[in-house]
Amino acid sequence: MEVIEQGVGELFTDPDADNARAAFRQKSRAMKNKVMSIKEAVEKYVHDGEYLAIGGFGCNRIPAAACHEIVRQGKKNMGFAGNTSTIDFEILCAGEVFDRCDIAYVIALEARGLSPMARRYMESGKVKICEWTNYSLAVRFKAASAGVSFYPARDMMGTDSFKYSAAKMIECPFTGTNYVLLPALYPDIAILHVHESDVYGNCRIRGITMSDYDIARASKKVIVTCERLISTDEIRNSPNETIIPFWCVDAVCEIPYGCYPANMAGEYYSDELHIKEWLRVEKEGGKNPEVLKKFLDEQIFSCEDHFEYIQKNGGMAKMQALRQKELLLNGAK
Amino acid sequence: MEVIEQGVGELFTDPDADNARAAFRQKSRAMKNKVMSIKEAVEKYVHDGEYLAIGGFGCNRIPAAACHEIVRQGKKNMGFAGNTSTIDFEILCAGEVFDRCDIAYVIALEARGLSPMARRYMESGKVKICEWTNYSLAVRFKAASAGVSFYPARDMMGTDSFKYSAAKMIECPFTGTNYVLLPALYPDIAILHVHESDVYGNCRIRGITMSDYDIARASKKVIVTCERLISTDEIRNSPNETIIPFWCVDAVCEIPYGCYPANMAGEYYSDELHIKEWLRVEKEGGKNPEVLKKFLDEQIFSCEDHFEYIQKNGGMAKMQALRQKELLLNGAK
Amino acid sequence: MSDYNMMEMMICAASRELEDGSTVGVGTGAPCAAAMLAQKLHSPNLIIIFEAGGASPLIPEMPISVGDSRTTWKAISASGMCEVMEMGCRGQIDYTFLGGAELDMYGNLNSTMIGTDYHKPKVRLPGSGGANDFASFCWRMMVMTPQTTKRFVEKVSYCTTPGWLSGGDSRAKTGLPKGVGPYKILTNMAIMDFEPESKRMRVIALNHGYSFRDVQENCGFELLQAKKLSENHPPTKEELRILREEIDPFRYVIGR
Amino acid sequence: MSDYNMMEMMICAASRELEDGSTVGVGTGAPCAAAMLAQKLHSPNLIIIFEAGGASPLIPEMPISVGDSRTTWKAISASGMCEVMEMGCRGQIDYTFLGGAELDMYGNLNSTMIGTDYHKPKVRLPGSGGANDFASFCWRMMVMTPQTTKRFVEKVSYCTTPGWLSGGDSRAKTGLPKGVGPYKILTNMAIMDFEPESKRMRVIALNHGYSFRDVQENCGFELLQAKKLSENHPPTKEELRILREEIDPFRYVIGR
Repeated sequence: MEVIEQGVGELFTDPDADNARAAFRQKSRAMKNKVMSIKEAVEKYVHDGEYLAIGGFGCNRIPAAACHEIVRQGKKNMGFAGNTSTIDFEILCAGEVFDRCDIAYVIALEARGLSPMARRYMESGKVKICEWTNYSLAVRFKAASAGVSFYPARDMMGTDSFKYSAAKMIECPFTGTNYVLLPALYPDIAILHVHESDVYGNCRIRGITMSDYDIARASKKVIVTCERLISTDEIRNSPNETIIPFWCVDAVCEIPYGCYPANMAGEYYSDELHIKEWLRVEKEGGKNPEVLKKFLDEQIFSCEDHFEYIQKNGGMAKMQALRQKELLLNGAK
Repeated sequence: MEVIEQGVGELFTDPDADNARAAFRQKSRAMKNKVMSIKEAVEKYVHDGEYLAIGGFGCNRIPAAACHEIVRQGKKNMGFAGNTSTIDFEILCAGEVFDRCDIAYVIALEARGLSPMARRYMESGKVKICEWTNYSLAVRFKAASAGVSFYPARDMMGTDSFKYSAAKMIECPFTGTNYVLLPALYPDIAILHVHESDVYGNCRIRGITMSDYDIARASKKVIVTCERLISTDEIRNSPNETIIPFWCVDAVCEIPYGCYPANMAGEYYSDELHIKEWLRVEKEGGKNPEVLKKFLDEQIFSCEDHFEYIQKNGGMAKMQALRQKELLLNGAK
Repeated sequence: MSDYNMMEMMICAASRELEDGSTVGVGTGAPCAAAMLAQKLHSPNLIIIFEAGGASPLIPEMPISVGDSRTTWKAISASGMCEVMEMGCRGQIDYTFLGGAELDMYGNLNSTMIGTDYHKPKVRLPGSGGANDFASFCWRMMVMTPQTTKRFVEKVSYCTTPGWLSGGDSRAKTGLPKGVGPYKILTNMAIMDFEPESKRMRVIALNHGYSFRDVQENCGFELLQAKKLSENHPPTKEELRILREEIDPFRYVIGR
Repeated sequence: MSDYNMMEMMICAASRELEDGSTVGVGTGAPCAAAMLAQKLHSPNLIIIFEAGGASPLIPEMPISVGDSRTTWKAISASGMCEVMEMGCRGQIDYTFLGGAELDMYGNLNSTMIGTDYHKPKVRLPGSGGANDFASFCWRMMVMTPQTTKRFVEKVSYCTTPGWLSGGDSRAKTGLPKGVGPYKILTNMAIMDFEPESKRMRVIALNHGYSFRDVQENCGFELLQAKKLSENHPPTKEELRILREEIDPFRYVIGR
């Protein structure tokens, strides 16, 4: 198959579908209770050097508690999929968890501005990068979810986004039109935060689904963190709502407010003051690293778990206020 | 792009994505009331010679009322996607509506046996055919839904199913593995039966979704028939349930029991006695065409609408019994 | 004279192949009955998958259609053709049961047409449906079929669904997923697998009351024979009771 | 001295481009404010699309993130990245607003890095996000940006997002969807389109109080000039009232 043009970027994962099939063949389909603590789940399923994917959309429905735990456990040399990774990216940079990154959108927190800490890390030369776009990275997961080694798309052509990617351009044999072929991305491990899951890992999501459907299917191991556990009867009473079936999931962790300080649709809004405080300290950390170190020790490293982190930042009263804000209740601002 | 091998089958539709884009650009996105009778919808949007796709799965959630109306209006020379098309296929054959057909699964009614009428029509030489499989035809819709001209897949290779298709085999430039490329299928007109829709065409489905998500997006015109209209407030209160958004839909027809005599998940079971009667008469029709003609006149051509058809086959009492059977109530058998 | 029929024998034999915690893609009829029987007997966590979108339902009664609402009754997930087939293409479906009007010594199946000219078929059949897809994706494909020379033919009129194609490494060369292919053929007379090198059909077990010769006489091609032929025990009382009373009380399938 | 600021001017000018019944893919900030203003003024049925999955919400207040729950509030549909981008790739999204650290005379945008060596950037920026995708798929791409020589450059350090590439028919040759490209550039000083043949940026309207010379002096490349330059009228009282009171009361965007 003649390749007209190809990007110079490095492919950090193996797109071969048969190799992925061999791994999925071994993945247990047994309907067994997979509930464990996030500490246990990260110890068991997140390994140095592996390739990690995170669900949600950076400031929305991210597994923040899991990201903190990964940093606490000092995981290193991982590959990472930066498919609009913002607050999650910021946390992982605090631990310098990854040394190679597929980039669609990173470093900035959207309208909130850039994360100085993440920017310093990405400019440090410690991280190998490959460029993509939000859709092309999403398509790479979609291709893996479909069990193939590539999918075609119509973006990226003619730009440096293509030049610095690992995509290839070919001509469609049916129409003669040029297409970009995107290599399937099969992560070693994915962590997704969802609204509800049963003990086996059958999950439901509200609001944006982003790429979670595909990431859950594309990844060789999957850790799900959920706002709340629900009964399997509830799942079976409404099977159209199951966005992730249990045979894709390896671990289930119930973590109320597990997405804090980010926004969880229908549950709680993002804690903008806390997010702003992080950015302020990160900026100061540029001149005075001790200040940042102390802050991260307090916010991440010294915390036993996510509840302690929340307690340090306003506890239940804060959660109540963020819920009121999310639901536009009681004139919340 | 080097093609290693290709099928000899004829491509009945244009897979070019830019040509499809030109049509979709013209498609109105206006949020306007699209409710009309199925008679009006078929007159307005189903034209001789066009390519037709039908939702559901042959014996489940099919737009039966719409198929009857197409036959009553004597539509001819259409192209048709036989993606497990059974009772719907049988009805369309009664009107000899199409003269070319992409085949994944047709003629038979699954466990119920073959439709003699459909078989005679397919053996008559009046219909040009191209072979596919359930998944490859579904992928052709999926590719069109994604706005591209092809998608890769790993089925069909090495068989006559490939030889008599219009697929092409190429080598993946990332892995060196052979893949089948399936040409996108953009129907001119699609008709889908759903559980609920608002007046603008925002739809909800329960039970199997089959390929309806993709067909609704891939088709240049879309007629939705629904069991019941619901308010747009209901749609907006649960946006994750919207499987088809209004900008994909051209006409909305409220037709309670619109899937009868087939099975509508959660609403009513299939009328197996009536289905068996059709097959019996079709068989007899082989020797005695008049019997079949008379039967079809009574069941289809002489009916004003779907209510009259239902009235002739047991009316409300039958619908009540089929609902009890569907929900396993009152010891229904 | 036996107290069970050929369909019951095949269903029971098939159900014994399905271990707990595995996944199986089935159609309606005998395969569904075999999967349901396995669930009730020895594989409570067998995951039954239907191609139209029903995944792991608590099947209340035999579905008539692969898209039947019985296939999503209390299901874990209700989705569509692509989601189910892609679960298979990712390598997450272990078994599937398929059928056909004809099969050859390499387990290739025909469900498209009978005749010598594709364009003028003696009989036009439904086509692949999901058979070609399941056979391409699911690790172990099995067939339940009566043992007759009409079905077991030297050459299929049309290869709808891939078995081992022309044998040897011919399938491996196509690009179809690696390590996938026909696993066992279950008939009223015997159980057959495929000889690892040639990929030719081989009798490995005989059903009660049948000899290798019976099987060969009812097969249109030369069968291989395992060094040691085991006897496939008849349906147990328990198997028959569950099958007749709980799974198919109206004998839709076992009555055929 | 005017009673409105540059951001208000750009938002009002942008909102006037969005006709009723059309679809627009937006991010947060100014583009979202412009779309909301259009809805409240002249395009009640404008369909606002957010790439993370929010489609046609009844936005209760300015979202901070493109995936913000405000983007699915009372929405028509809540889905994901692929569904939204594929709506665009099918040709069903009419407009999009994008931005960047740099843009050139062909409307190519840079949001990836500043510097001469990609591997040793002076400044590393976030990357494409959905910008490259929306610019590839949505029929008419627009940019809202302050008119400065720092942003309007002869050559972008990195072409993240396709404009008319190197002009002429260079974009048409790539394989990107046909008939798609930069439509208008809206700044605090002027409105620019692209000359049909060369695809070079061309001033077509001046905002109140600015001359072509002002625009050229704040642009790093030579601008073309339409035969007749119209004046782009200032924000109306009604536009400003809705923008300030209903859309952005806390001046998150218009206060910048």
